Amino acid sequence: MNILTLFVIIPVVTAFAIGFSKNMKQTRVVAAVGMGLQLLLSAYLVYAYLTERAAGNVAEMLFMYDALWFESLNIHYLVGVDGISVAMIGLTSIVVFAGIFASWEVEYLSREFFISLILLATGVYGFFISLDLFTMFLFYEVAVIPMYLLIGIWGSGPKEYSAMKLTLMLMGGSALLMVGLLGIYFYSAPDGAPLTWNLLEISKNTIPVEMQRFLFPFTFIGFGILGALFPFHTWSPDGHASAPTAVSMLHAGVLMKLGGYGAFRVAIFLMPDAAQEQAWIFLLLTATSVLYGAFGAIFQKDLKYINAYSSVSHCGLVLFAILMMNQTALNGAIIQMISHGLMTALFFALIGMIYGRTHTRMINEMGGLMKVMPFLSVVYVIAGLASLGLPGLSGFVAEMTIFVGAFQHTDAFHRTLTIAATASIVVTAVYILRVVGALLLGPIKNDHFNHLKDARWFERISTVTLVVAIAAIGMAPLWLSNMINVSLQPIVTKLSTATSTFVSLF
Amino acid sequence: MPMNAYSYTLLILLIPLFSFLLIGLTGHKYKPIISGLIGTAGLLIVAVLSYMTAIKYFWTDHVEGTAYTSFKAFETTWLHLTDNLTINLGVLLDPISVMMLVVVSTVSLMVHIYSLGYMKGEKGFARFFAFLSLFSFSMLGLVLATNIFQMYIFWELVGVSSFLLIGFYYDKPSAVSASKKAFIVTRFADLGFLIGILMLSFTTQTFDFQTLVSSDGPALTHTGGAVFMGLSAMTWALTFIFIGGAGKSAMFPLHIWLPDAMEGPTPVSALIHAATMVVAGVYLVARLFPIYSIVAPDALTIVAWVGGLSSLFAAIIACTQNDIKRVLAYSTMSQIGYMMLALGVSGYGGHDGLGFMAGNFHLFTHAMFKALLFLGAGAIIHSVHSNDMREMGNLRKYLPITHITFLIGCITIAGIPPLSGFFSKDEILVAALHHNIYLFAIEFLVAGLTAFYMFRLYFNVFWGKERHYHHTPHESPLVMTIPLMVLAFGAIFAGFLPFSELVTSDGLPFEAHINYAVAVPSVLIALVGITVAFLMYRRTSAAPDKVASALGGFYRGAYHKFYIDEVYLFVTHKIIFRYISQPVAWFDRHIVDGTMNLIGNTIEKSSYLIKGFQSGKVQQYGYVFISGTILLVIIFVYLW
Amino acid sequence: MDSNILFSLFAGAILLFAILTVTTRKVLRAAVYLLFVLVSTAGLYFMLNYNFLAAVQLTVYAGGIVVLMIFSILLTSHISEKARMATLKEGVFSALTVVAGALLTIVLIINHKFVATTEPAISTDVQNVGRQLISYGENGYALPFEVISVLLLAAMIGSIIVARKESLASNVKSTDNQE
Amino acid sequence: MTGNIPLEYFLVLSTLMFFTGIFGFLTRRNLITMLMSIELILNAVNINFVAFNHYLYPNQLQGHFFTLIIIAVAAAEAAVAIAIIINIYRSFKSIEVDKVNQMKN
Repeated sequence: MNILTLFVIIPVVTAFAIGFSKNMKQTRVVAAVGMGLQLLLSAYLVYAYLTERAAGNVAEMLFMYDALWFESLNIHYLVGVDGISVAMIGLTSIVVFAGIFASWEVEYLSREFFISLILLATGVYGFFISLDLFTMFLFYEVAVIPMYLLIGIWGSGPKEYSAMKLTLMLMGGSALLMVGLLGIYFYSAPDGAPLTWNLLEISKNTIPVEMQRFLFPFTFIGFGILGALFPFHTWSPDGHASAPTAVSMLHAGVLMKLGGYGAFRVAIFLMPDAAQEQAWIFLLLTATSVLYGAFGAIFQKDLKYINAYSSVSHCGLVLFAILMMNQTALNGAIIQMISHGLMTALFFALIGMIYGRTHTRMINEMGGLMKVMPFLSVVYVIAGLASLGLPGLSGFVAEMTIFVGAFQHTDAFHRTLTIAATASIVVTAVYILRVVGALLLGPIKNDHFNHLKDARWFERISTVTLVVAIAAIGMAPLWLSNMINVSLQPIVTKLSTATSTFVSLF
Repeated sequence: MPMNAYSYTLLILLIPLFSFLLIGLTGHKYKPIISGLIGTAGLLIVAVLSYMTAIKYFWTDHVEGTAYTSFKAFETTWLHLTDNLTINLGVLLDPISVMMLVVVSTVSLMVHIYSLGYMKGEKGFARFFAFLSLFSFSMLGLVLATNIFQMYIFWELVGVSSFLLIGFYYDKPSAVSASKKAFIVTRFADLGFLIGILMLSFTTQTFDFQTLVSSDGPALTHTGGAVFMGLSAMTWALTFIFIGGAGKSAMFPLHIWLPDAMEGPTPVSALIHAATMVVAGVYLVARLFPIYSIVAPDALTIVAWVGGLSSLFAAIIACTQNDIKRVLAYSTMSQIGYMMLALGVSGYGGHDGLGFMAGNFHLFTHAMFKALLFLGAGAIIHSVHSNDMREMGNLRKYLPITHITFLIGCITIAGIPPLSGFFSKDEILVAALHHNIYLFAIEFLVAGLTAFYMFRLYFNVFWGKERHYHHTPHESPLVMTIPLMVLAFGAIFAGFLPFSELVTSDGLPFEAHINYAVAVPSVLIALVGITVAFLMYRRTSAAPDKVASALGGFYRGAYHKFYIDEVYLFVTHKIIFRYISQPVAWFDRHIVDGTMNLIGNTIEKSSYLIKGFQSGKVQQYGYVFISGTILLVIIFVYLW
Repeated sequence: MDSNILFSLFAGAILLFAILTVTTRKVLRAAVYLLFVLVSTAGLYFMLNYNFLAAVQLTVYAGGIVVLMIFSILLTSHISEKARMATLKEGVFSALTVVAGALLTIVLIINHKFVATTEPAISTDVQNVGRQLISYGENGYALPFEVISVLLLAAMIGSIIVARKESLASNVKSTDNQE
Repeated sequence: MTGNIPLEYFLVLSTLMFFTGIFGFLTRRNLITMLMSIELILNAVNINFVAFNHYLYPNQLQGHFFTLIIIAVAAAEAAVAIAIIINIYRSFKSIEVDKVNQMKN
């Protein structure tokens, strides 16, 4: 069987197996085994991919598999990966694996919980391997829908409201996206040729510029909503705050990356002309996102809100870099997606664990946790340092690649915006240190905190997995960067065929 | 010169990293003292390797009369950015990096040894040594950086290790906020550094130091380019980079974190906030000195004035502080101002580069005597458990070794010959005199002030009236006094190093002489400062208060550090928090989110409006169905 | 008797009683009026020489359904009780719609030219009807006949189950216990 | 026997009856009378079938059998409907449509 298809089959089989499990213990063991297998599989995929490339296979996509499943609209189940998707799949596996362990003690309807969670993961995997726009969209929806249940049933706080808001806004995005994708489909081939959803085929054709102008905003905003594009980001703070731990992890860690990945793979890649013409609008919006999210985070009191705003800022940087449309910035965007996925997942995992002990997420009610739970605190500090871009951890690699890449842009307007975006590193430091100071350091504010226990073994597995990944990317980024770079070549070539020019405000 | 002969310098980086990881991951498993010994042993090896390198570089491998070359002992690609720009990690050896290697490893080793005694019994003993190793690794990496981006990487790392060490007593709120402040202020400066790097790399398409400073490289041959507000792109880039350096080196107005950083354990202050990390800014400017000097003289002028003003500013404040560590902190700031000024007034090449040589020379001697002073202060604090000099007095009889070594430090910093401070300071004054008479005047004044406030401290602590101590102060153990003696030795004799033959702006040695026209007055003013201090503080008297009240507002201003902290507090809390962050948060909740909710509510409302159609009443449905059918029939039959 | 007069008589009765059925406020009377309508319809069938059909109409409709209705009326309401009607507004609107629909249909009917077949007529006596009903060749209706019998059977069983007292409640209870 | 009665008379009669039934269906609130209105409608349709069969296609008996089947279905429908109505009456103590608005009581 095609290795990529396995990525969809394993979760589905796992979900089925969970359906037959008798109690919570069996459920979580099955889930952990399934997702562990998935993690191994993705490690193997990385290995297989690198071997293929080393053997001189220069095809744009590897491990392709094609099956027609809806003939009248020419919809295929077409899968294939390049370095970028491989990296994203790796990210997904790690986050899902950590997420399973982070939700080890979900007792209420645990079977249903894990099934939904794994269903969500299925959608994400499917999205990353698909090369057929329709199938991609299908998996996208598969990923979004379980979210509603997961937040609505297992969430906390105003969960119904948040779930509804999140789902509606993402569905709104899907609606825009559907328009964009259909438009692309109808212009996917030159006159007379059969229409196609195949991404690679479409990229060989040039969609008429007038149509691009019309379709690009739909597609970009449609994906951008998932990527927390200002001002469509408000689902994110509420949704994250209400979601249960693993869902926040998956959502911020992986699902939001679908937005960035899609915006890049579909919107920019297929419609480079319109992208260049309209980049300035979206650059302004994303640069706003970056700073706005960071400033917004300073003032929050709830840990999850802080992290949600921080995600807005970091994901804004992803879209910002994508819009710069040069190889280095794009590379940075991908690394940033991975890096942010890992560290935000780590953050949410930690917040969940801390919340499970202190029963509050308000930073002004906490303090001095370093003394009572050193392990969790140290990991929290590491996550914080990764988030504020400390060298040696993944955030630095990503941000620097983006900044250097974006600053190489020939246009002064773009460079100015880059400088504005770099200011976020200071603001990020401010809110991260504020949280670390208020949460972990200082005297213990509440006596019953003295009796709290440090991390249990499954929590250690969950966090250590993520920390190792963060540190590995941070210390030796070259292989990842190279893997992505090779795959960016054809895309950058396609982008350079665009005849439009960048619009500059200067 | 074969490259391989120096490849072992890589170990200088790897050993502290290894001991950091070892102590950090396994330190809680064994006795704390073992962690300390691991860290110290690692540093000992590093120090030996550094001395070996220095001897080999400066003397063994050097052919008399030729320029010192700079070469990479090791280099590997860390991250590939664009075709031209790659971030490499490596080891660059040239006169200043080798000199810094000696400084960092010496001071760090001394501090490690000292800490074995000073931190004994502390709860986070292993953690402390882990962080020290991390710091040593980062600082050495910074010093040996082959390119500006590697420097930035380690720049951030020293920042974070400084943060961790300042906040070592993490349950003390003041330490937590001091560490936060240090990190954020330097982070803000680092933003300038980063922007500078971006601009520089955009213009020159390289990060590499050797390429940047080579005479036919893209930086030095760069002409024209975009001009913004009357300054060229290179000037802007270098000014931004200097902001980074100024932040790390606590130059006015980014100095506010340094006095607060004294919340950290005293050995940390000696290592990070006196001898090594804070001079990183000086080192950075020295690194890029050819570019500053040739392409962006305007930026260099800024460096000179910022350095000069900072040194004066800090010296004035130092005269009024009572916390001995804060006095030393302001003194550090003042001395770094000297170094900056020295670089700022320097020219490039030959004797013109006197300032460059003097700045580095002062960096070297300052590291010795300031580390000595801090460690001495640590010994004092260790024995009386207070930072406040008003609670001390007549300590000379309890702490004889500390007393002598501290006195040596004070004389050195005051610039009395033949101790090392005299030589380096004298050359800075000469360079300043050649360049700008006002800057010279400032520095001349500062020389007097320095002598005054150091001896004020000295007399207050070691002489004066005996205070009531909780328990009799006692001399520190050998493990703490030996580093003091070693550093005192360094402070005395470092001045005799032929620095002008080793570290020069273009690598070529030149002859430097003592300029008596400058040296004699500067020694005199130092003596005046000492005398004044002697008169005022030898015995506890009312004289200081009289002087203070005579100076009135000026004294109060200096005592309150000229209210710079308050200005920052105002800017951050009032402006950024209240007028940016809070409105952003409000805007997000109410306007952006409100719009989304409004859309949701509108849809809900309109659905209420049309809900009547879905009444669930069969007859209503029937009615609508039938009328609809009739209408359709009419339409299709008659109107179509 | 002239067929026109007979037709007018039946038609008039049908319309009159139909309107009465839907307008009277006494439910039991409505049932009786319905009975009259159905009987008159049977009369029409007789007129058209469809004797078997008319007989079925009388036995099934008049004799079966209406009686069933009367029983259920007696079970579910008091005789003196007056049925609630729609509000005046609803009544008026319904009437308007209905009149419009009727007019439209009538106009359509009148304007349409119906063309009759020229084939010779076949007998509609009971014998012929019966043969066709159970034959399966040309003009045979055995299959619909079977289908309709199954349907009737199903309806019979269904109505018995639905109307059975407490049947549902006890079922639900038993399933609850199982879980 | 039908003599000179035109087909249209039957059709108009059935139309009027049909719409009377509809009127009843729309205005009655009582489930049983609504059922009666439905019977009226069915009857109107039956008349139509019979008339068409008789006038237009006397060579076959399709309309005749259709009517027969409709009558059978009407009987089945009435039986089931009345069973439901009685059941509803048990639950709600009423058989008025606008009071019966819950799936479960």
